[in-house]
Amino acid sequence: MIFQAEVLITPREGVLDTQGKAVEKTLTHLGYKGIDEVRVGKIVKMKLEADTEHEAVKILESMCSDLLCNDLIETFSISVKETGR
Amino acid sequence: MIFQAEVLITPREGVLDTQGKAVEKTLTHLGYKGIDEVRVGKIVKMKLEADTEHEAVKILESMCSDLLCNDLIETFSISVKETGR
Amino acid sequence: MDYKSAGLSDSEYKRINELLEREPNPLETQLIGVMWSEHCSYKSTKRLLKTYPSKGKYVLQGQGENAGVVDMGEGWGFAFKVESHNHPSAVAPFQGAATGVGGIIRDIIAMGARPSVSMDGLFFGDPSLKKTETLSKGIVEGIGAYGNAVGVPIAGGKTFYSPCYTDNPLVNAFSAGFVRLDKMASSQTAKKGDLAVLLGSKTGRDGIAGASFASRELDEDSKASKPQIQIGDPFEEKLLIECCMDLLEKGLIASMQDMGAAGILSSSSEIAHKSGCGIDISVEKIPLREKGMAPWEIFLSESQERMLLIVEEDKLDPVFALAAHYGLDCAVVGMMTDSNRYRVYENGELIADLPTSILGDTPEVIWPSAEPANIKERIAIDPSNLKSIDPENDLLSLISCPNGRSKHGIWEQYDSMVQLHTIEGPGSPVAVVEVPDTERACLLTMEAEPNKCWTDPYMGASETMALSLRGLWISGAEILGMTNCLNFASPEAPEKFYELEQSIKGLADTCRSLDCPVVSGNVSLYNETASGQIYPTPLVVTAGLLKDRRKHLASGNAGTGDTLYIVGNLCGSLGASRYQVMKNGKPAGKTVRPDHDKEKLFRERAMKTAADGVASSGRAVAGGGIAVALANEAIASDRGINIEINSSIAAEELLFSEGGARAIYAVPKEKADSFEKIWEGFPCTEIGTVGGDKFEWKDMLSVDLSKLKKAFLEGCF
Amino acid sequence: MKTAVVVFPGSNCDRDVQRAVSESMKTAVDMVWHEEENFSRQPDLVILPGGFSYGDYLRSGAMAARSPIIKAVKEHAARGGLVLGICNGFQILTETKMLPGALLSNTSLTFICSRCYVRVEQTDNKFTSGLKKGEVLQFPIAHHEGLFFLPDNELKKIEDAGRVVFRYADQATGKAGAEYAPNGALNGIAGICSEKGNILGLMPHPERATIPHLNGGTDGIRFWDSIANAFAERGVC
Ligand SMILES: Nc1ncnc2c1ncn2[C@@H]1O[C@H](COP(=O)(O)OP(=O)(O)O)[C@@H](O)[C@H]1O
Ligand SMILES: [Mg+2]
Repeated sequence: MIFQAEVLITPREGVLDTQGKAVEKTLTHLGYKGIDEVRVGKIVKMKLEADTEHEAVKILESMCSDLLCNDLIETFSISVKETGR
Repeated sequence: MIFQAEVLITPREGVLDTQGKAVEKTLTHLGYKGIDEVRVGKIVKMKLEADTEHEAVKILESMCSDLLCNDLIETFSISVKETGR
Repeated sequence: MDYKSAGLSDSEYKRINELLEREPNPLETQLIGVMWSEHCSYKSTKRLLKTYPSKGKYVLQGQGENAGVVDMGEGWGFAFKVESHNHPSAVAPFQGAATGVGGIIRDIIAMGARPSVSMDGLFFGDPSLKKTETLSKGIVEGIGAYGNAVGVPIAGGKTFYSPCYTDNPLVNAFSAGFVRLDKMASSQTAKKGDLAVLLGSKTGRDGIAGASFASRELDEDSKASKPQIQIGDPFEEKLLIECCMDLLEKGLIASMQDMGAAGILSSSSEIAHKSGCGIDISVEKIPLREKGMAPWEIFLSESQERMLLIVEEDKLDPVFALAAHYGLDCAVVGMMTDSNRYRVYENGELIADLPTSILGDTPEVIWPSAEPANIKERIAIDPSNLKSIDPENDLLSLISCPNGRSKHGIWEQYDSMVQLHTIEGPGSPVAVVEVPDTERACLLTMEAEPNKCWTDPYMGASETMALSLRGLWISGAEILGMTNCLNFASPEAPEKFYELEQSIKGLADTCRSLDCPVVSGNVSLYNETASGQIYPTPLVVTAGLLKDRRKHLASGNAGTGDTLYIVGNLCGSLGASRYQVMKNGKPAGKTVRPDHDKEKLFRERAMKTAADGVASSGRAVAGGGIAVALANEAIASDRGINIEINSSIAAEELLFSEGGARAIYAVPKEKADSFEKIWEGFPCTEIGTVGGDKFEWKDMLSVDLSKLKKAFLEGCF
Repeated sequence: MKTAVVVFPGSNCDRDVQRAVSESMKTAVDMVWHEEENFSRQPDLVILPGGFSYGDYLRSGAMAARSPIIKAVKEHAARGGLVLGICNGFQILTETKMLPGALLSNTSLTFICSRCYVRVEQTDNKFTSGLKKGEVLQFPIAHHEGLFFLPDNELKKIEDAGRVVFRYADQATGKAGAEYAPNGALNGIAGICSEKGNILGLMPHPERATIPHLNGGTDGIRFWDSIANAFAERGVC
């Protein structure tokens, strides 16, 4: 089956997120109020073949530890949706 | 009210996604099979104060066109969750 | 296909029907329309560009190739060219500027040269506006992101602010590379039976018909034209460089051409036409990034990071093997023929069949020319507003204003040292790089004087050119040649066409009499928006050669105790000077009339000064006049300067006037006699000494060096 | 002494390092493509050069760290061989976990190319034994992701273990620390080494301060000399 997968990768708590800070600053500069804790992360989308949803998640977890996510500075979350075969 | 907001920003269809291409290649090299259409985008998370959910979304949309998203090459999607006041 | 939407006029369409002896089909109309656009055909300027001097003793390849090539000696050629990417950068600053850098680099590869050094000419609008900040930030980041990743150092550039660029910023990208003379490549050496091979990125919908986009004014619609913007991938480009260098090294390609404006169409039709061949292309063989692209989209796509290679059949396997090694896509898409026809097939069916000459020999347009009605107004200068009551404050203002202050905020975002051959990088008036494996050095100056070109296009352009030469002469370099980028408004307005004509004449006359051949260049017209037109902006980059790099006379190297001289007249003109614009808010007045005999006397002496090593530092007098030249010299040398000039010239004229063959020199005491001897027969005035920690000018000003530095580096005082 | 420079797709300081090393240390230099699984000639020193391997996509150094050659580099290091990562090479070393930490975006969020001063913090390793502790050297920098990061407790560990080899410093006073870091690096860290001192990663480019007539200075020569001398003393030439 083919799954549409999304991996969200965000900076860990406690890791400097310069980009997030800069975005927050610029937004404030542009006049936006009441914003806080801006974090900037990455999203990796892909189509993935797997037998079951469970297997798809397993594969994606392994991709994260192999490449997509540096666990010293980032955490990830995975979501998959079946799209057909 | 305070909302936890997430803005996903991904390269438009047809726009060369240089990162996605490179990630796909490396994953394939690492032995992953059955992957396709890998795209890499950004995610911006923030806490945001607004009166209603509708208003929160409006504000985020305006942030996207002001700063977060380059509508020439990227599209965005927004999700918000109330977290309290 | 309606020929009008392909950008063709009634008379052009009629001409096409005559040439073909039939009506073109819709695809053919599109193809011809793009090749006949201003951007691809140079139809408004071809005739004018022919007036440039093209011959010189160092010229190996003049205009007409992807880039010019000059002889650096010891078997090395130097390929160089400057190109505009104005319209794309106005709409999408980051990507527009980035792909500008990528595009010019591929022109250099196409000559067989390894891209070795880049420069960027940037023209931004009113610096106090948010819009300018956003545009300039995006543009600078785009240039850096591409240049840094692809690993070509940016050794210098030019940044100029004027409100005339607010809605229409200019990005002129220069690149150059060294090539072994026996490895030089050409787009004119394809033969019947050779295969046309596409190397690099797959073709997508980005940048479709960008060429005709650049041939129009920017209008409200340019938002709608956004999808035409190309996206750059410097990573792919870096692989393309390495792969092409390897292919050339191994002698595997017969001819090559980069894909710039009008992508596959222009590269393949140019190779066929210039080589005197024909070409058959099968559209279905072109690797695509997207499904469902129509043939015209495929042929006009300006997807980046692609090269067209012409390969003899028996060398195909090693070519594919090398492409695979670098992870690049590679596909045979066509074959050279002896038919002199440009034929496109789709799954065996002939869908376009044109004589190559109709794509290659494009028509000319002759626009009417008329002296601008307000030219008198432009050259009229009101001296009463120009008095310098507080010279110290005026000087500090001049070196801290956006045009006068240090541009390190820009160039520190560029890798200026990669490739390990930069001798002088950004911040120096002359960029210097070593010629590989030799004692030689290549020197480059980039200049533009839009204010002066506005008040007097002929004299302004002439002064621009002379300025670029003087910098090289002072360094001790022999002139190899120049490349130029002509940024102008619509040629369809007679007054604008006049400015264009006069500027080219100014450049051509100066190059001819001062022995500088023009080897390459680029024209960008229609730089205007509803809010107005840009000033005439010819930008030149001149290349020079030092056979012995140790003979280079640098600036910013004045030593304590040195004697300071000014050579040339003490006074130039305040017309359209930095000072005049600061005081009046708008350029007015003429610059110094060009005097080529005097320039030659200056050239001879300046070159001898460097060759004999009698000065420790030398610097041309340019924007801001003598006072700013001295201030810059003090800052760069990190030493004080003490000046005393007895003259009846008005303060502002003496301090800040510009133009003409003039320079300041710092000369060690023991060499003063030799120096003065060299300059006999030319105005040469001893004006002071180097030392201390102040810039002091008797009866004029006295500023601490630290204050001067702060003003220059931080833009405030 | 033999040196191998690993070339990744997108490396752009590979030739620079080759030139600097062969001119200063007079060593033979092999250029090794990242797809190789072994070094054909066993090197004494492996250099991972600067540049933009894989376009810096995803995270700088992430994809290069998954190249075939990396296994051989790790084996070489495990045998006690020298590994030097400069700029992108340092980023790759952290991505392979051969060195701790990560290099995040400069606080300015811009690329910075400029002259830069670092203080030698430690000479008890295979690279800086010929330098003087506390001396300040000028090595140019050129990077967008140079902010050295480690969580507090781990940072303390490498500090305590004396594994910080270079720290950004002030040229005039010789003071070093975070306030002199052009990129926001924690504790002003510019370079660190492995526990055994045979793996060194640093953001500044010593190779750019090696050719005297170029504009990057000459302090790099001292660094290369230090490596070469340490070798000579151990009888390897
Ligand atoms: N866009 C740029 N890119 C690289 N270097 C630049 C750029 N703009 C200016 N510079 C460098 O800054 C110095 C002065 O720049 P310029 O704009 O030409 O001012 P000036 O008119 O005072 O010469 C030169 O050394 C030049 O190389
Ligand atoms: Mg200049």
